[in-house]
Amino acid sequence: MRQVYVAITLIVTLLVAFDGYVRVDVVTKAAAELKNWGIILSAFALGLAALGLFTLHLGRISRRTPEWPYSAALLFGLVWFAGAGTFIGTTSPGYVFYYRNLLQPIGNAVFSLLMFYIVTAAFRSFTINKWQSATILITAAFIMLGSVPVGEVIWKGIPEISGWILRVPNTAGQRGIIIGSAIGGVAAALRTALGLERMRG
Amino acid sequence: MVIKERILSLGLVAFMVAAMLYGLWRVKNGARAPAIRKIPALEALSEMIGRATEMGRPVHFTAGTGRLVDQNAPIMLASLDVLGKSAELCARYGSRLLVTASDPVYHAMCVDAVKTSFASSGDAEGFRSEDVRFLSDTQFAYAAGAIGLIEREKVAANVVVGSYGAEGLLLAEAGANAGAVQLAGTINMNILPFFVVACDYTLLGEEIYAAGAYLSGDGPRVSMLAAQDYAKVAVILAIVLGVVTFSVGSRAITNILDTFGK
Amino acid sequence: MTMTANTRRLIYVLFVIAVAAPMVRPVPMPLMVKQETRDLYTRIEQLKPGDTVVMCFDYSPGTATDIHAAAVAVFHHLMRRPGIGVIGVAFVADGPQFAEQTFATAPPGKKYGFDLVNLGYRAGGENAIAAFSQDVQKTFPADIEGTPAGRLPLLSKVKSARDFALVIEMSGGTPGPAEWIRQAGQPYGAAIGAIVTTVMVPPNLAYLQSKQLAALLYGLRGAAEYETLVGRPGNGLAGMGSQSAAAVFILLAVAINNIRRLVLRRRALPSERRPAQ
Amino acid sequence: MITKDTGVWLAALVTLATYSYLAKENPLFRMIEHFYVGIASGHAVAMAVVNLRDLGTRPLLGGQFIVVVPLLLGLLFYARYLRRPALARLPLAVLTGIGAGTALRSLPGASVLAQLRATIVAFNSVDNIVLALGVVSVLSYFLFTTPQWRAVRLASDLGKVFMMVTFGASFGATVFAGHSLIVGSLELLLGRWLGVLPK
Repeated sequence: MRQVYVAITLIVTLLVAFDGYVRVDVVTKAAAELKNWGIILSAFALGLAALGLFTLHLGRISRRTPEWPYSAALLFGLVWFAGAGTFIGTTSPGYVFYYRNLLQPIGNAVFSLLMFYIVTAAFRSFTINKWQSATILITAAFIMLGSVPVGEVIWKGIPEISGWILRVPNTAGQRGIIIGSAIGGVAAALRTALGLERMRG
Repeated sequence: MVIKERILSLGLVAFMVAAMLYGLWRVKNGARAPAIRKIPALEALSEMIGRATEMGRPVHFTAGTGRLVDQNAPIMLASLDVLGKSAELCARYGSRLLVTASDPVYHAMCVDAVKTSFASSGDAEGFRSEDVRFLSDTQFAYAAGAIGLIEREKVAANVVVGSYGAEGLLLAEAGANAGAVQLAGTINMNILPFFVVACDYTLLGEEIYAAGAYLSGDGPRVSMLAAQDYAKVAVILAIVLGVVTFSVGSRAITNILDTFGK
Repeated sequence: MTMTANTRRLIYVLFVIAVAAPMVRPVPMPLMVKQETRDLYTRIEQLKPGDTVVMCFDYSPGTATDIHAAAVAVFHHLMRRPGIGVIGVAFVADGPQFAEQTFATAPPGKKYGFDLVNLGYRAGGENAIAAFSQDVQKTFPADIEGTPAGRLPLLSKVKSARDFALVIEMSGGTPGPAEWIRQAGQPYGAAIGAIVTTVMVPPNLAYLQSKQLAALLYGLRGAAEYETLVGRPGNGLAGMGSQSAAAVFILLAVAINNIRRLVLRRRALPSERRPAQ
Repeated sequence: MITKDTGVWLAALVTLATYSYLAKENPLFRMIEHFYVGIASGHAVAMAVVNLRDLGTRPLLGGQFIVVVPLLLGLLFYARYLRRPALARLPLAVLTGIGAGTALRSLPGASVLAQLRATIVAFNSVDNIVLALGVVSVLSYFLFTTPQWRAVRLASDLGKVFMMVTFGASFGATVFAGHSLIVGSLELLLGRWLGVLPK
């Protein structure tokens, strides 16, 4: 059976990949169809992830684990938003009201907790005890001061130096990383297509 | 029929296919896989765990809150190799290993990896399933649990290799607070700089994949790594050649790239 | 070196005060407009009546504050130009909500279906962008409300990414500008301008230098610059004072801590020093 | 003036509940966090349903019978719940094939060759020299199996310096992104809720 899956993956990979390299009508049409299939399958996969969450937390509630009230909150939110969004629509005023006043502010606040850690971490652990830290901190200081108006007020040279760092050495470093990981991505795709990816788990 | 501007791209793919198949063929025929260069962060692992053993305090491993279904899957899988090696060293030195996970599937894989490592080190009895814990699948609930554990158990070595959001900062900070020596690695670019500054040893981005191949000692995986290296060498040579010819006024390389290299 | 919970809380409070103070009492700040920002402005100024622009909303609540202000500023500029159609699309599930919030600010007289359309979201990230770039109507046979494409005249003008006069990708992660470059820029030659979170600026500068990106706005700062260019102050300019205060606060914190460490280290025994790489 | 808008009140209260984590990890925060995970994935489900409506059921009812294939494949993802988990590998095989094909089609050109092309510059200015040296040295750092000659080691050490500068740029940028997130919450709390911000 494994060979069948590998063969399917290989055929799909070749069709989608060759669409970009050759001008053959059949391939183009097939690739266009497959791309749409990909959207449909991704949508199903989203549902699968939510269903996994649903069963996990349902289990916790039925087993009355100590955390069950939290699981209940999660399930309530999941069913509420999935149900309302599906049946009354995600653009209906009712849905938009709760999206804007629940999901949006909590999402923003949860993400911004990160910022507070950076502040305390800056205070506590960012010490210049090795050349790597020193390089990172000095660069970061220029970038930070260079990106805010007050940097220009302190010294005219700051935005210039910060701009140069971003434009030249940073671009070089990022480019090395981009090329390296793109090559890694091509290799990973080839392993998948050829069925060489070791099956784990 | 092949689109003219895309010939070089297709050539690059063909080159990598050839390099991969050649490497696999060689390994299959008994040739030794190429050696992987020293990865300093990994060399430190055994020293870190040895120190923890001497102090009589546990080792903690966390791969963060990455999932196995999205673009984080490769890094999560590679982290398992680092976990396997850590478990092997703990079994050998007789050190206690604590693992915390935030994805149910990943947790099952951690149990498996640790169990296997303990067994292959001849200490199957040393494996304690209650030390490999699934804490929570939500980010901050997981972080709170892991931080509590790091502080309570006074972890002496903290291995933080995987995929992280904000919890990465919290975990590294908790480890530093507990006085642990820390090894960290991730591909998330907004967390990695923090790790370099706050941790003692770091695996930089793609280096984790090399570490995984190195630790697994798996011939085919190493030869895949070699195929990527060939492609990188080709790119380096093209840049060097291009810059040299361009500097003396020849447009040969740039013309080829502009015509065939989209 | 440990930090007590109270010290930590004190720092949080001081930090919030530092960020909030310039919001309550705004301080005018000089603002230099970057070339990367100007590039987007110029490109939009050069659009001709009848051109269609795609605005792609690939951000979610977590990163919205860094992007949304710029989205609104750029949208207003587009609406001011005569005869430009704007198609809103998203490859992140939260995107359509931000598209709605942006389009709700359209000036009176702009007609839905003719001047702007909100297509909604397609799952699958990069693959969905590829599908959209190859065939717009096959990927979106209807808009977000379910109105068939045939009843939206603006959509009849675009078949593939070849027909986009400009793509403005607004992203807080993946998918982002790189995915658009690979799926619309490289194969169909679409011009791509990007508005990204400040975190994503450094990596994307590599694509700007290679001219795969036509323009790049730097998060909230980019919004402030764009608001200056179009002469319509908004949330971007309002946030500039806070940004300066935050930067100074953090740099001072690092400096103070390092000085404190130096003093303490003089007293510490060598054995207490932590190993370094 | 404090607002009378119920929506803003709701948004302000959940924001404060989230920030309560900064004082101490507490049950209210934990409740909010779980609820957030729930509503975020609920929203994703609702959006996914629209995808299935537009690209699946509607075309099917309109007579495009080919979409039966992806719809059935998609349902197989759920085979685990029918005690046939192996069947889920069929749609996964198609989806991974699409992913791999997309990568093979676009990475070599847009992310390798175009970036390579942009690095070919004349060695006539500091900027150009730094750029070319940087790209080559960072790539050398990621050479793992090639012989580590002295030149390669030197290049990879230089690559490490370039990466630290790159990380510094990312780090500086991260501090800002986070900061503007706080601005978002403060605009809500101080502006729309308490009404103390200047208009």
